Amino acid sequence: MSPLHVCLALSAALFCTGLVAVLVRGNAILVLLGVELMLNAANLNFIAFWRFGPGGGEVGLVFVLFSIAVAAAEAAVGMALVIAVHRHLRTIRVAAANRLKG
Amino acid sequence: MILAAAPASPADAWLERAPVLLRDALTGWLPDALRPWVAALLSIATILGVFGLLFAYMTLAERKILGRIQNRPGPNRTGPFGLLQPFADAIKALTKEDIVPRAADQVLHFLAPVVLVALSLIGLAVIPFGRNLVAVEMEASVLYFFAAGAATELAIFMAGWASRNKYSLLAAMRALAQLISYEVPLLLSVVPVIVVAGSLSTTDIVAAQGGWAAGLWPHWHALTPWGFSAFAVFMVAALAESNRSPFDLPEAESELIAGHLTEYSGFKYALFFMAEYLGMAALSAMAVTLFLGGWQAPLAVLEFIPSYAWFGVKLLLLLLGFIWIRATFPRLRIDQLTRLSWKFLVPLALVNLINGGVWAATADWTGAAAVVRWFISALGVVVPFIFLARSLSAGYGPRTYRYASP
Amino acid sequence: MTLLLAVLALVCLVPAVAAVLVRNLIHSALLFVLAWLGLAVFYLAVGAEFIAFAHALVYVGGVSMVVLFAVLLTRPGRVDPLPPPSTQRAIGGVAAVALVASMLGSSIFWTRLPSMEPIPMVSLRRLGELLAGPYLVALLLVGLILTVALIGGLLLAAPRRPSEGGDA
Amino acid sequence: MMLPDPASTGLARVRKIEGSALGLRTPAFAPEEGAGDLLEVSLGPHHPSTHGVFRMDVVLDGERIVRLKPVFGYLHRNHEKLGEGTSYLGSMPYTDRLDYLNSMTNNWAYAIAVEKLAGIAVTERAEYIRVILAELSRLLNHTCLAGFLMQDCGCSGTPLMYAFREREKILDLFESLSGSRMMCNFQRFGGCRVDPSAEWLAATRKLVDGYGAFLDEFEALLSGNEIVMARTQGVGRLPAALAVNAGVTGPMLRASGVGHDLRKVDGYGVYPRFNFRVPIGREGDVYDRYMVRMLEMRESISILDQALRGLPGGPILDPKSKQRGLRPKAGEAYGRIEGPKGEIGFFLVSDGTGNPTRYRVRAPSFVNLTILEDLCLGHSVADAVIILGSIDIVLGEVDR
Repeated sequence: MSPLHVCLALSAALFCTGLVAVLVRGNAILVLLGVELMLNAANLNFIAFWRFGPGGGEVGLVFVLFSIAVAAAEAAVGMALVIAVHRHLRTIRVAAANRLKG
Repeated sequence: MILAAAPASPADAWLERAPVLLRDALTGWLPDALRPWVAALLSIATILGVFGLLFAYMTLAERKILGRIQNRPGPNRTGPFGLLQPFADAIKALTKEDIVPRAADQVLHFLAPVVLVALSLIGLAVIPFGRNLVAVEMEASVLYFFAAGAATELAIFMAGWASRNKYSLLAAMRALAQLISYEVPLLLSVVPVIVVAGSLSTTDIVAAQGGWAAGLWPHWHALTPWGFSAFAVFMVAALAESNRSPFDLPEAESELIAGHLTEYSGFKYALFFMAEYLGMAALSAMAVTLFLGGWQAPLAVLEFIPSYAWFGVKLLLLLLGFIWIRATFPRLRIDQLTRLSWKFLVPLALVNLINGGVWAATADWTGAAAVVRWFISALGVVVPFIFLARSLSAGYGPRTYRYASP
Repeated sequence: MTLLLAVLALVCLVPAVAAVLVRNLIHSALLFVLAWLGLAVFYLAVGAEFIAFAHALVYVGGVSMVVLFAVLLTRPGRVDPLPPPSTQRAIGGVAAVALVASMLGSSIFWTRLPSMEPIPMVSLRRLGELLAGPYLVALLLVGLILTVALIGGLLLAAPRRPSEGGDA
Repeated sequence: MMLPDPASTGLARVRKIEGSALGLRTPAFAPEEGAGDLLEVSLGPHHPSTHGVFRMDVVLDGERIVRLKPVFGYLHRNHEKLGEGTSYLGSMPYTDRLDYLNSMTNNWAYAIAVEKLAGIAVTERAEYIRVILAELSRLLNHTCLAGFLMQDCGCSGTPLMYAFREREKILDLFESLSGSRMMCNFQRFGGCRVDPSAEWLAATRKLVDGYGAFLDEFEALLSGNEIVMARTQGVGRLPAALAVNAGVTGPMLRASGVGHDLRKVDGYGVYPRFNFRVPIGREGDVYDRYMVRMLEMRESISILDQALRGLPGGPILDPKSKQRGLRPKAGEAYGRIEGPKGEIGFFLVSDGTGNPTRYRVRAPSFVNLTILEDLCLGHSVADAVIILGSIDIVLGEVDR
């Protein structure tokens, strides 16, 4: 095993954990956190290949920066949505919010 | 001892190099492989010792100064002038019973004070306390500092939530709102410094503030218009970040008893106090580094005083300011607190960002142009300040009173 | 190096898995914070210093607060009142196992990439030049997205009564 | 989250607020159907800002108060029943314990009631001394209140300590005159107990002359302070109509713009001889209540100045008056004065025996406290604390 393999394995495991959170937990907040975790896994891959990969310059690094920024935006909007949905439907179960009209 | 001749450069003075010499003397006999590790341990021990003692005597100084301001003597019974009071307090805190509510979240209730102290401490690693006196040198040390400090209110939230006390829960909510609001201006106020100094490293930023204009006016950032504005925003946000009066809403003695501290006693309570003072000291040290020239002397003739002494003096002055403010101001309400941040500090810091950028872009202006540069920068501070302050205090003001007709 | 990274990977993975499994939402959110902190340390060990600090600042200082705020505002109770239906749980479990197996397998055993020497570190200055040079448009776009997201979040979460000052 | 399901605890009922007892509550603050979950907090009986053992059962939506129930009685001491079993003079020291900051004015109101009941005249010198002590008491009360209010606003002790420094001076005067700092037991039927010496009068003169400077300092530090104004202006508005209907008296009523002052209305004692004004507020908020008290202190200083200058000689007790074994003929009397907190009155019914058959106290703190919920609704916890502070209560008087 090389450092690259460790990174990739961790990334894969994190991605799966996130996916399980999204699929299994019906709670909107946990679903959002699962998505964040999947994004982190992707970031980790970028960094792994930047550092230990065949050498693609610094693009990976820059991409991760943008990814973090977008993830922050996603979290802010997502949580605002959760609060809005909760105020409207009195629940944060994802399955309950399946109508376009409240 | 009389020195035969003044050293060529202040950096070579014996006192200046004393800490480094001492470290070398202590580690010199060790094998090469061990030396950096022992040196690192030594610097950690020094920081812990110095700031631990600073914490102890800050509590005493705070009580003494508050006492003086309020026409009373303050603690004066333990030791001469009450100088042993901090140790008496420590013994008392250590021997007190540690009470944990049965309904509390046991793990989080225990972890909160520990996490808080740890987070308040690790930021100190990147502060240059003097010439060549920085524990960890890294490229992005300013970023590291704020990343380390970002989670302190998280620990306060943990304490408040884990206590399962309604006052504590309200405190936890307030702590979160306060953090979300004040992290932004705190970071924004630092950005122009980074732009002007062109570096994220604390050592470089201090070095950029060296020297004097006309031999008298230090090149400290706080002594430029944009820098002063950033310094003010930073200090206000730092007050809020360290939960000090007038922003001590999570604690709010007159409203929430002690907020997140309500269910803490004994040593854990002391840890919270320690974290508060350490956090205050860390943020003040950062302010000194970013705005007040770090360890630089204010005048060239005063350079014979070692750099770490200058750093200490500046740090103590800022801490004194914290105490003075606490003795003077009433507390804000939570909506006023968030409004102050979003409607005043954040816009001010954003405008200041441009101001700092212009300053950096005009770095080569000299002579009369330098005066123009100063004037532009000052305008960029005063005009937004007036507009924002007017909108902030709209609706409030002194009133005139009538008298009932007989 | 590999050993260190493996240990750090565990430090980061264990809280993440625990976070998905525990029922207490606040614990879950705090465990996520721990996982993010672990990831930041992992980045640091890999050599991406700037990314590590930015990650810690954004996730531990920003996202975690928003999440905790959402948890408190929606007051779901001490324990998640929404246990997933058993069928969903079973499907999720099977999917998880399958995914873990396939992804771990593919990443570790079939990675044919040559394991090279780590490339030299990128200096912060170089990163800054990249951001201000070739990626300037992207940087500005990200700034725009963040601003729009912030305003959108405020509008979404703001109470419909316009009288109360925003406190979130 | 801290709350069990609202429906199971009966808190669900809270969402629909019934009209207040006075029927004047504005419905604007009734929470909308299905607003956020509510949190019930019991502020007190041991809380730093309840000014004694007093409890507010508060229901919060976030930090907004949607319901508030004042709960008192923790300090109930059977005061009125005791008064019915005690001789007329025997009740005098008990009145000290009502509003324990202002025993002088409590004594005076009680003395007036008994004097009316038994038809006792008061000597002129005693009337002047009573005015002097009542106005000193007003200074003491308002100074303390300003200090406490600032403490409730979150000052860490400094204004309170400044206020207490001045309070000590007045208490020292009381002590050297009556022998006790707070429980003075000073007034007697037809006059007062001790004749103030020339030294005492000189000391009082000195205090009165220096008090304006203290007020200037205090006001310079606080009245124009940005945070103080932001915290207190517009908070806890009391409309004049509600104030009048609820029977609110004293500085609270005047802050709402009603110029009702018993010193002018009744003109009891020798007050008509003095020249003073009655400051009134416009908004009726916490800031107005604070400022009206500050302005009242200036008027008190002016009254004190006039009274000290015009103090006549003569006896301090009517020689025909009787203290012990007083048996007024059957009848009833109500004596009231403008106490520092509002109208303090004593209602006495005599059946010709040595004790009153009915002894009733009209305590300003108690009456003023009844509108607490109306003032607090829609404000935050932090506001409730300073609204309570601005009402100026003393639990000894509320609970009796």
